[in-house]
Amino acid sequence: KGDTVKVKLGVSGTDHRIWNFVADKAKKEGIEVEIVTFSDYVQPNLALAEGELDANSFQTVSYFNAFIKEHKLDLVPIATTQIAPMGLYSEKYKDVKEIPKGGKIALDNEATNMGRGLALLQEAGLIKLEEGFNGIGSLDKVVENPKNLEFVTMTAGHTPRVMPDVAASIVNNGIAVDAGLTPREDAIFLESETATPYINIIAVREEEKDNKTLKRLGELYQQDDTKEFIEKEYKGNSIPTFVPLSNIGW
Amino acid sequence: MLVNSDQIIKALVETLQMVAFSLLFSALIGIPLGIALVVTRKGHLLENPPFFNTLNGIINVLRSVPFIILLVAIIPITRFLVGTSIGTAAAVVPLVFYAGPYIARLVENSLLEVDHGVIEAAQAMGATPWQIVFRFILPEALSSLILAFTIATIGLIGASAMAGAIGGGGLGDLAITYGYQRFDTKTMLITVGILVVMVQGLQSAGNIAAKKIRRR
Amino acid sequence: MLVNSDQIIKALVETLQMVAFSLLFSALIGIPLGIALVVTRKGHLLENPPFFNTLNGIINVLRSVPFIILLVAIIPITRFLVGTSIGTAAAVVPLVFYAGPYIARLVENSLLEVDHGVIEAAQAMGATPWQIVFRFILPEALSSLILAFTIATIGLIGASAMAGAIGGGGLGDLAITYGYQRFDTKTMLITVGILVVMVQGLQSAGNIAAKKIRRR
Amino acid sequence: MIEFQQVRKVYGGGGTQEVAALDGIDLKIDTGEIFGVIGFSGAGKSSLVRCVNLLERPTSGKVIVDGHDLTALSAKDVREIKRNIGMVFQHFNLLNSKTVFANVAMPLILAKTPRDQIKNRVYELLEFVGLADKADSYPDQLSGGQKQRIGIARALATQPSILLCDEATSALDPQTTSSILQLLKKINKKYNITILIITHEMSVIREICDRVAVIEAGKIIEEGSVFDVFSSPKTETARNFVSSVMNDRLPDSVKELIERNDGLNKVYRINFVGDSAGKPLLSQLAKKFDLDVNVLFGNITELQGTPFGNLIVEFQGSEKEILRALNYIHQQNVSIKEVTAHAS
Amino acid sequence: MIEFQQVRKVYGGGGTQEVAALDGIDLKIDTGEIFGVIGFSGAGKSSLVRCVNLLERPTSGKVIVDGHDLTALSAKDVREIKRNIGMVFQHFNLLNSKTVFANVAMPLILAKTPRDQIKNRVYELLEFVGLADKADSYPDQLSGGQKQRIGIARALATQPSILLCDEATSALDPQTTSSILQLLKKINKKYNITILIITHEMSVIREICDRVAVIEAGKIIEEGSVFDVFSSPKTETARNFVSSVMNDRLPDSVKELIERNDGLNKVYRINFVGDSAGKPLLSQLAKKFDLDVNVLFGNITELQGTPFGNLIVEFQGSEKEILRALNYIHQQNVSIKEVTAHAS
Ligand SMILES: Nc1ncnc2c1ncn2[C@@H]1O[C@H](COP(=O)(O)OP(=O)(O)OP(=O)(O)O)[C@@H](O)[C@H]1O
Ligand SMILES: Nc1ncnc2c1ncn2[C@@H]1O[C@H](COP(=O)(O)OP(=O)(O)OP(=O)(O)O)[C@@H](O)[C@H]1O
Ligand SMILES: [Mg+2]
Ligand SMILES: [Mg+2]
Repeated sequence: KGDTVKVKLGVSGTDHRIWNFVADKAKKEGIEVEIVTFSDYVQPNLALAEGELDANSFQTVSYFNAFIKEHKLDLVPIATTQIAPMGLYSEKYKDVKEIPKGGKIALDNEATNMGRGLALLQEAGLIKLEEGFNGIGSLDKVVENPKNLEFVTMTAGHTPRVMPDVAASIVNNGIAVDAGLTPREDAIFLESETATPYINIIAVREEEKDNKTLKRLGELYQQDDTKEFIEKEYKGNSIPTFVPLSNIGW
Repeated sequence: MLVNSDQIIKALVETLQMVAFSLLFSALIGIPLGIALVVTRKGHLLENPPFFNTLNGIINVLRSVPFIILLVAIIPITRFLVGTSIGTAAAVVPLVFYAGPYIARLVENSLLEVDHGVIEAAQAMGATPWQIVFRFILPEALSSLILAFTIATIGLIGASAMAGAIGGGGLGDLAITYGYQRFDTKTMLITVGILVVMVQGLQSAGNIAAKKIRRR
Repeated sequence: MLVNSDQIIKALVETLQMVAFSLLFSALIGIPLGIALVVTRKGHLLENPPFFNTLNGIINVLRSVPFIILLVAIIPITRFLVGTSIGTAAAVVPLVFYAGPYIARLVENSLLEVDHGVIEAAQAMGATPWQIVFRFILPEALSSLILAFTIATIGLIGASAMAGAIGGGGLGDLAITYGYQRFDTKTMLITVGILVVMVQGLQSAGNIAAKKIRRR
Repeated sequence: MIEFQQVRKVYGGGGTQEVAALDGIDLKIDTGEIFGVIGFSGAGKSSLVRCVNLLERPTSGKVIVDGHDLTALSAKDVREIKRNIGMVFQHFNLLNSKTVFANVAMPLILAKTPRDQIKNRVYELLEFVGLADKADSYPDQLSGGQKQRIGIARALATQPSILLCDEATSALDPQTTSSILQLLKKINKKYNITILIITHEMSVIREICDRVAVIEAGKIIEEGSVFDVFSSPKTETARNFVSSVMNDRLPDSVKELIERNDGLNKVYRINFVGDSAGKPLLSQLAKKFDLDVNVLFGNITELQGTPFGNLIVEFQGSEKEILRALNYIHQQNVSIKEVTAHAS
Repeated sequence: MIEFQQVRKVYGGGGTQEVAALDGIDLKIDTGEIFGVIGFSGAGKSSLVRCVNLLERPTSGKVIVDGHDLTALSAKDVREIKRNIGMVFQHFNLLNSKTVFANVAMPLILAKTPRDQIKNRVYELLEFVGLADKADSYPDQLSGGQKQRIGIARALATQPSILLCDEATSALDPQTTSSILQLLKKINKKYNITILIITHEMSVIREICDRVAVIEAGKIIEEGSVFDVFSSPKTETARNFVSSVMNDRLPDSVKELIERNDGLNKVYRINFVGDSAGKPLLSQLAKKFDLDVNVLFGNITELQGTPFGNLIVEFQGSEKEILRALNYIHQQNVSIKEVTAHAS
């Protein structure tokens, strides 16, 4: 048996189920994965760029792209992981069309999630965004708002909690599941499964993109038993999405 | 810069509203609680250990809960009180739950420092506990109370940033969502700058008022 | 429940570490600053308006910045001091930046309440400013200081929950990430319960110590 | 009327040393009386007076004020009674945050007196204690004696029917003291208020008290009319206090004189009480007997309207003549006693 | 040596009313002297003494202590001088958070005295002020006079060469006062320390001071040896203070007597100073002249070793005889003055 290799992996939130599963597999191959939990979406990237992490796995490629461009970070994705479809939920209405004029829509205030939410609303036909929308959300990207909807932004965790106070909430997949919602059944509108910008990735520093250990970690994630694990654990609310990097523009 | 001056002004107004209203209500709650913490403790005016322990405990519980959890835990109350759990008005409720017990503790500490001789003079005059508190203890502690409220208000401004998390808006929220999450340094600097000016003004006013009143 | 007892114990230890270390360092910073705020103000021992105004201003700036922004703004300092910007140790730095100035204000308020006659007695004995502070002002304010530190420590426990944002861990973070973000009520209740017990113990200890020392 | 029945007050206990500040006090102070309490520092005087308005709750025993046993009354009733009791504190206990005016006005405000009446009354009181010009000052801008006078004005504000004075003039010069005592006497006469005066200054007792009690180590060791206690103190402590104002301790020069006694002169202490002071005793001695009378030292004063005093005199003459003279003096019902080197 | 040169101290200003508490004080207190300052409440006594250790910085003028102009010295040098000055505060200013022991030990701790020496010294001092049993008590467990005694013990702890006493015995009974004054006198003699005593009690001045100044409204209106000021006060204020201890104000009974003067008797005040008190004046009058001499009232005491006093006497006899007697008295160099109904 050779020496074990240590890998520091940053994740956000608390859901380590998949990574625990992967880490167990890795351990058998002499890779010890230390999972560092963050409760926000900024630090894991910065920490990775500074070399305090070896990899992170918490973000969509869209967020990733925007983030590294903004911060001029030399990070690259090495594997895709899954996609968690965002949905529009409502306690009051069964259909998007029922949302009344002037209704309030709760939105995650984080930039890419907001962009994703706005894109979802556009897809649902509620609003129209500016030409060439780059996925980075802010309210001035909305060019048409026929129902005169009012957007209320807040932290992601809050969006399901305020459903009694709004016409509809845009809720991240993970949060919706935790809040006891079943995206496939409860959402009045759900993101299409092929929303490539929202495929999640594992990211590493550019100079380590060929690191064998890290690559192996990606491979372990993309194995079939992981896929089965995800499908079983998440009952279809998180969809394993293992596609080549070129599919997501890398 | 991702925000325009209108947004900043709107945020400023929201912050002022949140802080003003939550300060008002938390003072209305915190001052009586602080007074109660003082006068019901052992050996004081209205000694009442069961009451003191209960109150002390409740305040401790409220002070233990992380703000964001408090915020969620009291959503039903917020909804009951303001009809909604989002927006600037709704943010006031958790802020009051946060600052009320906090102010109670600060008030308690200030009032405990009042010279016992003054309270004796009041008792000798046959003053009611009510009169002792309002005519003697509070005026004597006023200078310290003003500084305590300055501290509490600045704490509230900080907390109001977190209240932005539930759609309360405000400068702090602007600083976080734009400055922090979208790396819009300019917005962050401007908003934080405004906050600094507010805090500086507040603290100076507090210092001056306290100095004027402190007869030493 | 999404967490096991090991995680809770780990979080408890992290909270204790964060709070203990940040309390230690913020006291080390806050007490001298609080003393400086008192003795350099106009008409006091070492009157020095430029120094006072500068210090007052710096403290105001630190107190103005929302905690999450402070956390990011000082990352270079954190990295310089602890070698990393994430984890429990790293969380201590922003907590100190948060609590240090806060403690300075509380200390200031307590010290200002010390009877001027005692300071005169010290001056008449030819005590140095240093001796006046340590032999006279601090002992006389001790009871109030203890309550102030109780308030500050409980505030730190609250703030440590936010330190989860930089991977600091701790009970508050567990409560937020599981209880808040993952809707795991049981975990939330347990963690908050532990926090309540901690705060209750702390406050009682503070009350008892302050009462013992307060000679009234 | 104020009555103490077997009042004990014990401080401390529970870890700290127990101090019995009052140890079985029985005392009755009549309505309209000016009653003085003297005693050494730490004797229990303040503890005693503080029991009257329950600032200290007696450890055991009863304090009865105007027929009510205070310790048995409800808090509300006690307050009602306290409204009628003014108190001057040994340490003033003024509100530092309020002006002199507001301090004096406070009891009136508590009693819900109309605003304009308050103003008149406060200025009247300040005028009296000589501090009308300090109405807008704060206590920290006052001298010690000025603070004490504010305390006195405050205690008098509501015209209470009982006044408790704990060393109310200790920080005042003799003239101010005297004018304050005169005022107390006046209001005592006019409104028949009961005044309990704690003091260590016998001159205060002499000037206005009707009766006096001597307290020592928490016990009343002597009690009586001021005249009785001054003219014939029964305890050593009372004697000491009396001599502090009666100036009857022999000065060194007299002691020396006695010590180098050459047999030809003798020194006597003559006590005058009441009428006997009115008689030209000394000159008659000089006329009737062949001796010279020399007044060495002494004091004749007035106590409650009666002349009272003692003189240390030296008789110069033959032993026989002196004896005859002594005989004569005894017949006049005047008390005389030889002073020897070893007695004071 | 302490010297005041044209010292003015003005409080307030800038909005509030200005009060000139000291208004051009010139005063020189020699080394080893016990100097007393008396004056009415609010006269400026505390302000004066507080200038000596710069607790109040003079608005103008100089305070020179042991040759150093305090206002011109650096803070460090001032501290050095203060180490040599003990002060007893009018309001005690004890540390409430420290035991009696620690309060008294404080100046020694500041001076970095070795621990065992501190212990001995503190117990010695506590023993002296009679509070050794209270060493572990806290100030709030003490009576007023006990607090004051702790303040005195503290001031003496480091054996300072200058002692400032601001009403140091105002809360003490006469015996305790007297024993404290005796101690002060003793250490004054033994260590030649300079003592500045602020008081409103003339008995304190009489008992230990060498010289005395009378301050009124911020000005020194009279100054001199205690004997001079007592025997011939020049100002009305000094006279008032002196009479407070000399007991020379006429009581009502004597006033009445004078008022219903029937022409046959006249009332005189005779002042004895020094030797004249030693002569059997009264008995000689009685022998030599056909009149009766009745001592109505008065006081003979001793001031700095010299007998001193005054008597109010009534001469009963014919106008002629009285005139002759007066003549005789004048020849004896004794001052005598008729007392009329309108003079005191
Ligand atoms: N801090 C102050 N501000 C304003 N006026 C003051 C202040 N301190 C003292 N005074 C005034 O100065 C005058 C002299 O005060 P000082 O304390 O020297 O009097 P004192 O002679 O010591 O009187 P007492 O015998 O009553 O203690 C008083 O009229 C007093 O009101
Ligand atoms: N709170 C207390 N705790 C403990 N002992 C106390 C307390 N208050 C007073 N004593 C003690 O009780 C005794 C009587 O105190 P008190 O104050 O009645 O004396 P006093 O006669 O008023 O003396 P003074 O003339 O010095 O004011 C003293 O020995 C004092 O030390
Ligand atoms: Mg007393
Ligand atoms: Mg004074």
